[in-house]
Amino acid sequence: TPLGSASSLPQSFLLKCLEQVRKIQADGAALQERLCATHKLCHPQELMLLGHSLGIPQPLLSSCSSQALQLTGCLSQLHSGLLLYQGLLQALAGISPELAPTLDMLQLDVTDFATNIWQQMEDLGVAPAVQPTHGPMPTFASAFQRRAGGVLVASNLQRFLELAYRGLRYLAEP
Amino acid sequence: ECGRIKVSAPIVRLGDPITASCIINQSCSHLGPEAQILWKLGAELQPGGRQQRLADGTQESTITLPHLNHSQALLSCCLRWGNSLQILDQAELQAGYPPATPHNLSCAMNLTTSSLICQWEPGPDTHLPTNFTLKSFKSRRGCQTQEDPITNCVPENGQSRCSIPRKHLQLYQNMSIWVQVENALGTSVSPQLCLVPMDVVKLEPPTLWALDPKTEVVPLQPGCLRLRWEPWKPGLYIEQKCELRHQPQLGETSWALVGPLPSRTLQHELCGLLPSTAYALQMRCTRWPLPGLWSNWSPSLELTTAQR
Amino acid sequence: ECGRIKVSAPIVRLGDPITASCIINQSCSHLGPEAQILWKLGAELQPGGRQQRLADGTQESTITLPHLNHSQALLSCCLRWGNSLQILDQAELQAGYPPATPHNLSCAMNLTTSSLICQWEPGPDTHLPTNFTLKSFKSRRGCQTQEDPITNCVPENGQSRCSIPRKHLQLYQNMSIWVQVENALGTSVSPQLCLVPMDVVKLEPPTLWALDPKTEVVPLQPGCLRLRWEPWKPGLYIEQKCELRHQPQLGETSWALVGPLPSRTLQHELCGLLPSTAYALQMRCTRWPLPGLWSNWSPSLELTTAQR
Repeated sequence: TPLGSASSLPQSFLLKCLEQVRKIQADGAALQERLCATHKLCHPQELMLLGHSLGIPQPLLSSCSSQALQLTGCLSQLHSGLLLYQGLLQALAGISPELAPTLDMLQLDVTDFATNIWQQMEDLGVAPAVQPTHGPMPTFASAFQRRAGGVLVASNLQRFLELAYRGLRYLAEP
Repeated sequence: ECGRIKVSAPIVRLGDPITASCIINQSCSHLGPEAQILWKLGAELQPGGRQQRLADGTQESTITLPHLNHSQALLSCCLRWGNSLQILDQAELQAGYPPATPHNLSCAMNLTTSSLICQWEPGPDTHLPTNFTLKSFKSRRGCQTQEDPITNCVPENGQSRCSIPRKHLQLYQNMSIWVQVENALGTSVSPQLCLVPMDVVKLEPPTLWALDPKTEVVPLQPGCLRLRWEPWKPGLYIEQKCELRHQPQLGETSWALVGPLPSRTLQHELCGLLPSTAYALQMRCTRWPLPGLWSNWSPSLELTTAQR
Repeated sequence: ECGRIKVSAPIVRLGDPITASCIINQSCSHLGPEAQILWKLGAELQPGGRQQRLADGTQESTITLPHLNHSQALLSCCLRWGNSLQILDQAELQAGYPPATPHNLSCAMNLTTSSLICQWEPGPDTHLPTNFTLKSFKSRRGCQTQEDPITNCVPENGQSRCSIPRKHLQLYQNMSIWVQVENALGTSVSPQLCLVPMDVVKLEPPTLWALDPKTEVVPLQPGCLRLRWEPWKPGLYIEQKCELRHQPQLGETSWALVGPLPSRTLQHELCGLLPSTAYALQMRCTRWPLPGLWSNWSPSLELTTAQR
C-alpha cells in the first residue's frame, strides 16, 4: 500500500485511523447525548470542581501538533492516550443500565484503535519492547460520580480525538 | 470526595417533605473559607439551605423541601466557583404512593394451556417501581389450613394477570390465592380467593352448524330451523350443559334464551319463530352438574326459518 | 431382561448394510426350547435371521439387512407366543450421509447490529442431526498465524447463517473464518475466508429527496431534474462514494448509471434526459477509498423532467 506523504505510514493505515477517530467521536457524542437526556448532566463546565477532586488524568498529544509533528512520538502518545481512555472507560463501568451499551461500544472502538496503532508501531519497528499500561485510575465512588465522570471523560476524549484527527490529517496529506 | 448528599429518605409519599444535607470537605481544592453551598431541584435553584461550618472545618448545608410533588427529581448540591455553578453531588428523589389493595381478583382454569389464569384490578398508579406477586397455597377444607405452598407467580412486565402452570396445580383440591403488592412505601394484599381449579374451568364455546337441507327427510315446519352443534374438543371429558340464544336479524331485537341443552346433538329443531326470517344463533356451555364458568358465546350462526 | 438387541452401528450410510443380534434369555418365562426369534423392520417381517442356542442356554438370532434405505427405521426383535407376535426389544436405526463441504461462505459487517453476519450453502440434506458451527480466529498478516480464537458462533435452529457479535470482533484486524459441519458419519470444513470486518462493511442505501420546486431560484432546463440525497446515518463516519441509476417510466427500458458521486449533496442536477418524462431514480453507496461492499439500491424516487 502506498506510503503516506511526509511519513513512512501506509495511506490505508492513515485512512483507517481517520475513520476510526470519526467512529469514536460518534460513539462519544452518543454517550454525551444519553448522559444529558437520561441524567440531566449536559455541561462539563459545571463539573470541573468535581473533576479536579476526582483527578481525571488527561493525556498529552504534543507530538501530533502541526508545529512539532513527530511521527513516532505522535503514534506513541496517541497509543498511550487511547490506553488511558480505555482504562477510564473501564473505571466508569456500572454507569447505569441505560448507558451501558453505549459505553461498551465506545470502549470496544477505543481498544480496536489502540491495537491498530500498536501494530503499526510494531510494523515500523518503533514499538517499545513491552506494551505500556494506563497507570492508576480515579475511583468513582457513587453512581453520580460515574455519570459526572462520564461527562468529563467523554468531553476530554472529544478534544483528544480532535487533536489526533488534525495530526493524522497532516500525516495523510499528499 | 468533594461533596456528599444525604437524604432523609430517597423515596417519600407524593407531597411529603424531604430533608437533605450536603457536606463539602476541605479537600475540594481552591475553596475560599466562605464557599456558599447552593441547592438545585432539577434545573431550579432552591432557596432555604441552612449552612454551617463543622468542627472538622467541613461545610454542611441542610435543606427541607416542604412538598415533593414530582414522582422523580434530581436534587443537586452545588458550589459557586468563579462565575459558574459547580455540581458536586446529585441524589435521585422519588415520590409516589404505597400500593393500594388490589381488588376484583378472579381466576379461570384454561384447558388449552392447562393453567390457572388469574387477573385483578391493580388500583391507582403508585408512580413507583411496584412488584405484584400472585401467591397461593394448596389447602384441604375451605382454605383454613395452609398445606404446601405454591411457587409465586410473577406477572410479565407490569401485567395485572398471571398464569399458574399445570405442574403447580392440584385440579380437584382447594387452593387459596391472593395478590401481594410491594413498593418502597409499603405492602398490601388482596382478599384471599378459595377455589378448586376445575370448579372455575372456562370452556371454549361449542361449534354450531346448519344442517344440509338436501339431507332433510322431514321438511321443516314454517317458523322452524334445524341446527347441530358439537362441544369444544379439549372439554369433551367434561359433563356440560349448554344454552342457545337467538335473535331475528331485524333491527333492535333482544336475544331469546333456550336452555338447558345437552352439550352435543346431531340435530336440534327450533320452532315458534317468525317464518322466513334470518336469525342469528349463538351458544355457550358450562361444566355441569359440577361447578364451572360459562364459556363465552360462540360466533353467530345465521339461519333462515322456513316459509309459511 | 427378556430380549436385547445389539446393532453393528446405530447410524450407517443410506443404503449400507446393518447387522443386528438379539439375545433372548431363559428367564423370558413360558418359552418352549425352540422359541423362534423373528425380526421386523417397521411393520414388515424380515427373513434371514440366523438363530442359534448359546452355551448358557440363551437363544441368539443375527440378521443382516443388506441395504438400509430409510433415514429412520425401527428394528424389532420378536417372539411368537401363542398366536401373537411379542415385541421384546426395539432399536432405532438411522441412515444418512456424512456432511458435504459447505460452500459459498460470505460475510458482511452490519452496522445496525454491529455484528459480522456470515452465510453459506449447507449442501445436500444428510437426513441426520447435523451441527453447523461458524469458527474463526483473529490473526495478523493474511491469516497465516492464528492469534486469539473467537467464540464459536452457533446458528439458530438450522439456519445457514450466523452473526458474530461486536464484542468478539476487532473491526480493523484480519480474521480467518470457516464453517465446520458435523454429524454421526463425519465432519467437514468449508474453505477458510480471510477478511477484515470493516472491509466487508455493507451500508444501508442513502435517502433520496426531490427538491421543493417553490424554492427553486434557477428554473429547470428541459430534460433536467433536481434531487438531493443523504447518506445512511450510522455510516456517516465512513468515507463513501455513490452511484445513481435512472430509468424513464416507459415500458421496457434499462437503467442508465451515473457515478461516482459524493455520498451527500444538497442539490444535484441531472440533464440530458427526455423532457416531461417520469423517471425512477435509485442510488447506492460503498465505503471508499477503503474497501467495502456496495449497499443495496435505494427505493425508487419518481421525478418528472422539465417540459420543453
